[in-house]
Amino acid sequence: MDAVSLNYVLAIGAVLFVCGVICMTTKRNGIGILMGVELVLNGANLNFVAFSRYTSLGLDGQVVSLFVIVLAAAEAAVALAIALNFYNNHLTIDVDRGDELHG
Amino acid sequence: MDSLGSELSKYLLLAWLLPLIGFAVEVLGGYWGNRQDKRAAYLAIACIGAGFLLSSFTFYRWGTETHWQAFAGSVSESGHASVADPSGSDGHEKPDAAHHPHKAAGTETTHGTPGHSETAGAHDDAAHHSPGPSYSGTFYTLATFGSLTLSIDYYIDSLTILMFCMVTLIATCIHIFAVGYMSDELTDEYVDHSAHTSDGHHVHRPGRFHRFFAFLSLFCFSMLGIVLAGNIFQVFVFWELVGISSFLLIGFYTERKSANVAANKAFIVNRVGDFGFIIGLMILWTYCGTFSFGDQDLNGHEQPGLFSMIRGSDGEITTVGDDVILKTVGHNGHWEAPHEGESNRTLPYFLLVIAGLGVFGGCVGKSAQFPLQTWLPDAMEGPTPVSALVHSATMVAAGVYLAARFYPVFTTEVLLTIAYIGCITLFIAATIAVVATDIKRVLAYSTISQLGYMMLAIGLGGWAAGLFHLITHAFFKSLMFLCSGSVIHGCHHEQEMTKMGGLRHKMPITAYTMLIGVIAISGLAIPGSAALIGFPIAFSGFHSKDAIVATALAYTSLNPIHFLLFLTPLVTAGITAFYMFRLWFYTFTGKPRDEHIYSHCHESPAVMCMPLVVLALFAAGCAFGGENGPLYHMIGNSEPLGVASGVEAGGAAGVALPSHHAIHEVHGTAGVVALLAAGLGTIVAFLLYCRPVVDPESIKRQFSGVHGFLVEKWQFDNLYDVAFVRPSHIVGRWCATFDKEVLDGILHSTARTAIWIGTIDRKFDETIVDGLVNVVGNVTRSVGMSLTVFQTGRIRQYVMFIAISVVALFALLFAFMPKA
Amino acid sequence: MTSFGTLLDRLIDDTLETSLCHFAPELALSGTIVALLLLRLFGEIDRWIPPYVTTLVGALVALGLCGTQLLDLLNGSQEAGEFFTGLLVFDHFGAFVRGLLALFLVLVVALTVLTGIPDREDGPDFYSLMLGSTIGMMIMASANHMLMFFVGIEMASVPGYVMVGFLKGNRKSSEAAFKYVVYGAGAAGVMLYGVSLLTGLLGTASLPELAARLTIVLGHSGGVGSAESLTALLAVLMVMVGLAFKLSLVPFHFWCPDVFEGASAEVAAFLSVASKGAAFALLVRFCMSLIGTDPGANPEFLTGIGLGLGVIAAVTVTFGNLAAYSQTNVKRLLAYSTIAHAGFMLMAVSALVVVLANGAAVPGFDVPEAARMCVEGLLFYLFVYLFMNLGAFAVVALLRNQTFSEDIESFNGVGWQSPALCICMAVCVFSLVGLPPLGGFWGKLVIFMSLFNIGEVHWFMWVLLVVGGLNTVFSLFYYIRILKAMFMREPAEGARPVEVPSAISNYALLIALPVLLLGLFPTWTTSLAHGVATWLIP
Amino acid sequence: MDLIFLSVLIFMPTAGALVLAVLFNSKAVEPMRVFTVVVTAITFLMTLQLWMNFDPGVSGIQPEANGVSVEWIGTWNIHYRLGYDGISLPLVVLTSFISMLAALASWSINKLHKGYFVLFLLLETGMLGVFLALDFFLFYVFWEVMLLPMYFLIGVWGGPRREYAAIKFFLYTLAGSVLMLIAMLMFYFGSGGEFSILKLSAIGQGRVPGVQFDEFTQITAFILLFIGFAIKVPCFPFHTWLPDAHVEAPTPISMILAGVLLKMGGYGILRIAFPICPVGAQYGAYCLVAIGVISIIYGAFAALAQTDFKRMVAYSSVSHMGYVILGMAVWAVAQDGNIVVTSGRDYWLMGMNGAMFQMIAHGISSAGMFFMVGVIYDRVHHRDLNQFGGLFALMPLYSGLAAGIFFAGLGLPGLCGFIGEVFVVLSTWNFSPVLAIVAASGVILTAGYILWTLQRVYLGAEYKGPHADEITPMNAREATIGVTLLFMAIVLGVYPALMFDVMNGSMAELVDGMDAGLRAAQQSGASITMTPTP
Repeated sequence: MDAVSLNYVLAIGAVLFVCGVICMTTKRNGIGILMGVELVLNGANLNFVAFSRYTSLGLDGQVVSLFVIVLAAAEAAVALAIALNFYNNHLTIDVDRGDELHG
Repeated sequence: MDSLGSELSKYLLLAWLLPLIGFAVEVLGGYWGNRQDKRAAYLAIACIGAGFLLSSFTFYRWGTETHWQAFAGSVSESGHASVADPSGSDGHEKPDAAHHPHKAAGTETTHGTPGHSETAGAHDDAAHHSPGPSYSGTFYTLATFGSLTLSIDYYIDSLTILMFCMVTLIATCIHIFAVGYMSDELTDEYVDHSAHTSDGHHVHRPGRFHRFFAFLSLFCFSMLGIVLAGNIFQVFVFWELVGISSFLLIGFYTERKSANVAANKAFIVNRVGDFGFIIGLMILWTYCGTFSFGDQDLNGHEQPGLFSMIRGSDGEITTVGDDVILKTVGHNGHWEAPHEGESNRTLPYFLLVIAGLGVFGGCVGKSAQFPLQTWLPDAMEGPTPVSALVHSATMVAAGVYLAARFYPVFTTEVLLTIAYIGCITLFIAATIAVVATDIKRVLAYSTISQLGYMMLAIGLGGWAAGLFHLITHAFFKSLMFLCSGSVIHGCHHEQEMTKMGGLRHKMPITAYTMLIGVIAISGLAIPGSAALIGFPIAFSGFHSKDAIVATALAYTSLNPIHFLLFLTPLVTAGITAFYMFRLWFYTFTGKPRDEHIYSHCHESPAVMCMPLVVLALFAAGCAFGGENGPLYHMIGNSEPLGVASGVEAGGAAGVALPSHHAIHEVHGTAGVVALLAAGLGTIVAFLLYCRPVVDPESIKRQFSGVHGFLVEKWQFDNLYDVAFVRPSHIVGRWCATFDKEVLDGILHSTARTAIWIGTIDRKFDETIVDGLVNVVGNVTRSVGMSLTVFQTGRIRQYVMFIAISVVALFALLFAFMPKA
Repeated sequence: MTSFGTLLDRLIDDTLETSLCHFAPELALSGTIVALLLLRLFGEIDRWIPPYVTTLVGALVALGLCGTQLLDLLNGSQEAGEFFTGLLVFDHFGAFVRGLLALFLVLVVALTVLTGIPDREDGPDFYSLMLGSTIGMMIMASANHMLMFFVGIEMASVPGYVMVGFLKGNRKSSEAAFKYVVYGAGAAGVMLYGVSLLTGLLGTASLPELAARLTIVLGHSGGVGSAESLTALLAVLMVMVGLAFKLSLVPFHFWCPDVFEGASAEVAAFLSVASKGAAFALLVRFCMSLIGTDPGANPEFLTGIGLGLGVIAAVTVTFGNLAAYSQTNVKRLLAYSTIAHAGFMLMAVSALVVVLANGAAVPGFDVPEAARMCVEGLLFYLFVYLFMNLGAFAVVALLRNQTFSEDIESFNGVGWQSPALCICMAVCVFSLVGLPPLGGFWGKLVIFMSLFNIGEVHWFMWVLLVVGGLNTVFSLFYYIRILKAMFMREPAEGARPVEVPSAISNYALLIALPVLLLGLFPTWTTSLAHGVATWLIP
Repeated sequence: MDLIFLSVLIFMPTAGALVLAVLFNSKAVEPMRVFTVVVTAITFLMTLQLWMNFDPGVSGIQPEANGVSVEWIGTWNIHYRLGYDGISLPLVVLTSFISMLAALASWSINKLHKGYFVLFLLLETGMLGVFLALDFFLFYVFWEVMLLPMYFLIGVWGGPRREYAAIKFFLYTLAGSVLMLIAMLMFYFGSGGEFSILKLSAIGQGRVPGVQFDEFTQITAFILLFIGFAIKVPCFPFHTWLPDAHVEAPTPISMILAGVLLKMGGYGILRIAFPICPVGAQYGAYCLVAIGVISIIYGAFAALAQTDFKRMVAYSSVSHMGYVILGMAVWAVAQDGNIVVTSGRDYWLMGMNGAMFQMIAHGISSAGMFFMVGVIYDRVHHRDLNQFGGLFALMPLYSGLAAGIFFAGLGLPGLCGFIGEVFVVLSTWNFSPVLAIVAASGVILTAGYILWTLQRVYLGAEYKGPHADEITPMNAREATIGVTLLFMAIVLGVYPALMFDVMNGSMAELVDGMDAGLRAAQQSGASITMTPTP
């Protein structure tokens, strides 16, 4: 029996997920938040791969994780472009300074 | 020949509607005539004159049809009124009223054709007196709801015809008088001296001659409506119309503040009376299901009117326990209570009493009786012809007329209340009249007093006596008002008696017609003349007042504990004589107190004097023959059942009503006593005012000293004078103040409280009810504001919210997950 | 072991012969994107044919295809079924929503032409983004697999982020775009994690099988309190987060006001209508998949979810209406109104879930008919909502071009200067409030009817009905402020009179007319929606 | 054919509005005014034709038994069903009559004329629709259609606080109609998919075998419907929108508001709430009568304390409409064996007819009162009662007509107000003596505040307020409106059978139907308790 059972992998995935969320909420730097987003997506990815290995999910899991990687990339590109545009207009990447829209 | 009833109804309908047509044309007077145009007056006179002719023609037709049997036992009867009549039934046995069985052809259509059914009130009763036939029918139907119908009907009997003749005659005379009196309204530039604009000078306005006659015609129409009305609802309708026309006439000088206030007061006080009236209506409507006086045949089957329902054909109210059984079984005028077993309609006795009191409340409001009489003196603000017609002869008499017409519905308790109200009113009004100085105020209070007399008479069971006094009073009171009007007109609108004096040289006709009126009202007669020709020679006032005093005497002999009901009218008869002669002496005898007035005053033109003469003749002669005269018999002809025979001391109040026979017995003694009181009053007035040893003003000033003055001057029996003169002054002043402060006070305070409640009501409405809505609005707005606080605009907080809400939702779902 | 080659051949045959032709509209849109990008290369063509022409042509073709597909499906000439090896499903419901999206695309593109937001030179970029997003939404509408779930949402959202930030120089739009990206990504991440948990737990990612596996899992674990059911509950919840973000339901609505205020009115219109429509379609599919074929399988679990949705709906509606009171910017006000209307439509979905979950428990209650009424109400509401909201945003956009401001004060007195435009705005606003002669009332009425009817299954639906009624009255307050400014206020002294060219008011009339017609003669649309519903719920 | 006639009648004003919007340019004010008057006049003539060939003998709805109808929305069994009977026909004629007069009085509108006249005609369509609709859904649609133009008419052309008044009016009525919507749903699902008012009434009155509204539905539906309609009447607790709406609305609009819109509440109760929920009606009878009496007294006292002329007339409307609610609800019942049966059916019928007549009479007198206020307001531009006076001398014809109309409001016999009030008061004793006496006392208060107002405005020595020089006698147009209103008041006062013949048949059917409904409900197990009525 291989040493690593499903629960361990799930635990790691959960840890990744939680770190990603915490990173998103605490980071003041725009780019930092985007990193958090990546972590969350990778946590989910890990789950998919684990499930395809251990449960009857089969290949679907892996196909999904492939797609997730592709989409994460696209999203990152777009997010960075918008962050750049944000920087050009606000001359800062500090997210808390971008609160003109409120109320 | 269709039946007599519908024929008579056609004449009276025409007489009734003519003034309405006159009103419609005159009110638009401003358009077809200029301000100097007298044609409006002539049109009004023509209408009311035609009305009078039609009424007298109706009287003639009514007489011929019933073969004048109503007057059969009148003049020819020889027995002396004064001699106590030994035998119960004297010579003239009234032949039974001819039966008039024939029914009106045709069924009752919903509106338009005046169908009619006539019930002969024939019955064979022991009393020598049997009521004449009464004709009732419907002009058109207002509305029918299942078995309930409301319609405009007519109820014609001798009283209606008599009232028609009286009202139209007096109205015609007053219209003619008014042409003269209101002549100064015929200008484009009428200067109203007693109305002041805010900056002090008088009000200038175009004359309103035609509008005065329009309102007069409207009043005549409404008054005749009340008299002709066939059901109590229709009386209520014209009751209010009369109220509104008196409002318009009192407030004729719209610029004068006092006139407006008086008009408002009159109408609202009438409305208070009407409030009672409506309650009476409601009770009768709910329990009897009909308003009509006489019986009706609604599409085929006969339906008993109110009188037959409550009194039936034997004139008694049958009660079981504390319920009155309505007599709904019978036909052709004979109505009995349904026998045991059948379903009968009952009306709780106390409710019948309340209904009676309610309707009487309406009469109190209209005839200015005790609690609601404050408006009549203020109503003198209106022009004098108005006071003469509306506030003396007709409108105020409507209350008495209704009390008489609705007599069968009144129970003994109600009659007792009517008596006491009448008694209190006549006393208070008389005492106030003693101290009044304005000529019209004196006459106003005397009207209230005389109305008190009539109410007293009806309350005591003297039905015919009350109405007899009504007719006679209408004549001489309108005469005296017109005389005062001609005096005022002569003295350029001066009403204060203190400024007049010795006018008889300047205004002989007015003076002497006024004297006739004064003699009539104070009830003087040539003593002993009764012994010669069977009935005393006197003017109408004596006969009618004598009848009332006789009824009062008979009543107190039957119910001794109510002795006041005889004593006060007797005393007041004296006071009446006193203040009437005081008025006459003040204005017409002695030296003129105001040279300017005296020099300028002149006799009124013929158009004003001629009515005075006509009315004087009637005031003197209408009661010719006294109790056995044609007028009394005509009234007696429509006396309701059971009055003649009197009522035994039954019922809650335990009061017995004197029968005709009983009254007849005491007639002589009552006549003498009344004459004595009146004579005494006249003498005292003569002593105080005609031989002005001391100027009347001095009496007022050293009022307290009058006692000393009397003792030293006339060595009269001090107790008697002091007992007579001083108390009346004290009581007079007390009544005047009571009247002004207490009653008016009550009225004004109710008005103030109403306004005070109104303002609270408005504040409550604006703050609480409205506030609630605004509060809801503001709360939602503030909640809305607070919700946007979370929208801080910082992205990190948003993302944190995602995490938090996921966890929170999960916990929520888990907690509330419906357990298996 | 089939070799990789045969596997590939079979896949190609399957896509080319069977699957692709069923998804012709998406194909048409993709073709348009390619055309847009290529045309720029050939200079002279670019001068004659402006980008919006190609986009319009592409969109119209897609609309035609969707229309024909729906009609074929209805008259049975085309069969519904799963394609692309079970990834996408082609059925009446999908066809209806995709037709809705195509129609909306046509109208929005027409609007952008009138308001001239994407000027000539960056037109192609804007339109290709919009087309890409629409394709993503069409995929969402016909998703049959959890993968498509995620792909569809991402494909719809990502172009949306860019469109929000399209006005490059504008500080507000850049800030809005950034917020939108971060929030969207975060929500998508959470959703993906939920999807992973769900698929892992149930062992399958294909929607039709979810229900069967769920009953097995819940059945073994012995009732509700067990670990498996908890994870299932958490998983479903996290999946719902992704949808809640797209639908801007209350706990996940924070992005909506800021983004709408930042973005241009046309983009806001696109986001508020199209993404709502697609997200609701996806939500309905997901719920139907959880319930599966035999209703009443695991009642407690599903009623729990249904009531959860109901609570969120009630909170969303009330929050949306109340928060809109104090707004001065019209777009922000319309954002809150979008949130409120999302809440209204969610009520229908919650009723659907509750009735299918334990409707059978109530004797003599016609469960399928009641469920169909819910779906019909939802679809009709979406259809009317499309026109109402687009009309409102269009008028805001068109007036912005004249007054250069989106505050309510700037609308003062405009009503009497350009009456046609403002009457259309009045029609749309009163329809949003839900007054009878207009379509909005009919939408709300059908939803209220289904709520009232399903109230017998669970009392909470009557509570929702009362909340819905109250909110109709509350919503009047802020909607009327727009009309009050337009008709009852005098224009500011210095302001130029607002003259609107007839082309624009004709467009506004084109949008307002259906709102009125749907109110007066809703039979055509309701019967169509009923047909679709009868297919969706056997 | 009848359906076409009725539809043309309802949508004639809308057609006029369209023609007005499209063809007339907004500068041509005079032709627009004349055109609107012509359109309203044509509508009035059409309603008169309806009146002519209305046959009181035929029971039930005319022209056909259950109204002329065409299917509108098949899936929900909604029909475009029209019809009229004794209850709705007088109100239809009243609507077109008052609208014509209001159009004639619209000369005082001085801005944005085209918008005004378009909305005015749309309003008339809404009102006519409400009175002719026999399908609950169609009734509800017309009920709301009437809201939109009214909101703008008050909001744009009103007085200083017009926006507040308009939104308050809109909110009150919308809240009421939401309640009505819920009641509509209860009926729809309770009756297995039925919207036609006639069929619902048949079910409510137990004439349809098998289908029955149980006691709980009837009572809750009645309460919901009553609140929805009471807001419109307006009764005591829901009336605060009326003074604001009236004071701020321009004269012709407040004429219509008082003349017609207030009657919709009463009509709604008579057409929908009473026949469909007889058990609910009996359950709420005492409460309705109490509300009616409170409205009378409360309205009268409030009117007494007002200093604004129009606000005083508004509160007098609250007081007069109290009679309507009072008259309808005097349904006295007595224990007969084990079931509760109507006792004194004729008095209740009289109350109903009185209430219906009062609606017509109040329509004429209150429209007249508001017009009179409007005439003097157009000249002196203020409504402070304490700054008037002496108008009799300055404007004799105007004051004469105004006095006549105010006396009609006062309830003077011979004018229309009297019949309504007295018939209602007379029929109340049978239900509850105490409330009858309190209602009767209303007579004194009404006399009080109206006469006091007449005295302050028309009598008195001279005019104390501002703009004294602008007081000019009444012009011909105003005179025609005043004379027609006074003439109608006199005709109805002297010859009320004109209205009663038409109304009586339908009222009798309604009364007997509700009685039968009560019996049927008790047969099928509903327990009706005898509420003690002092």
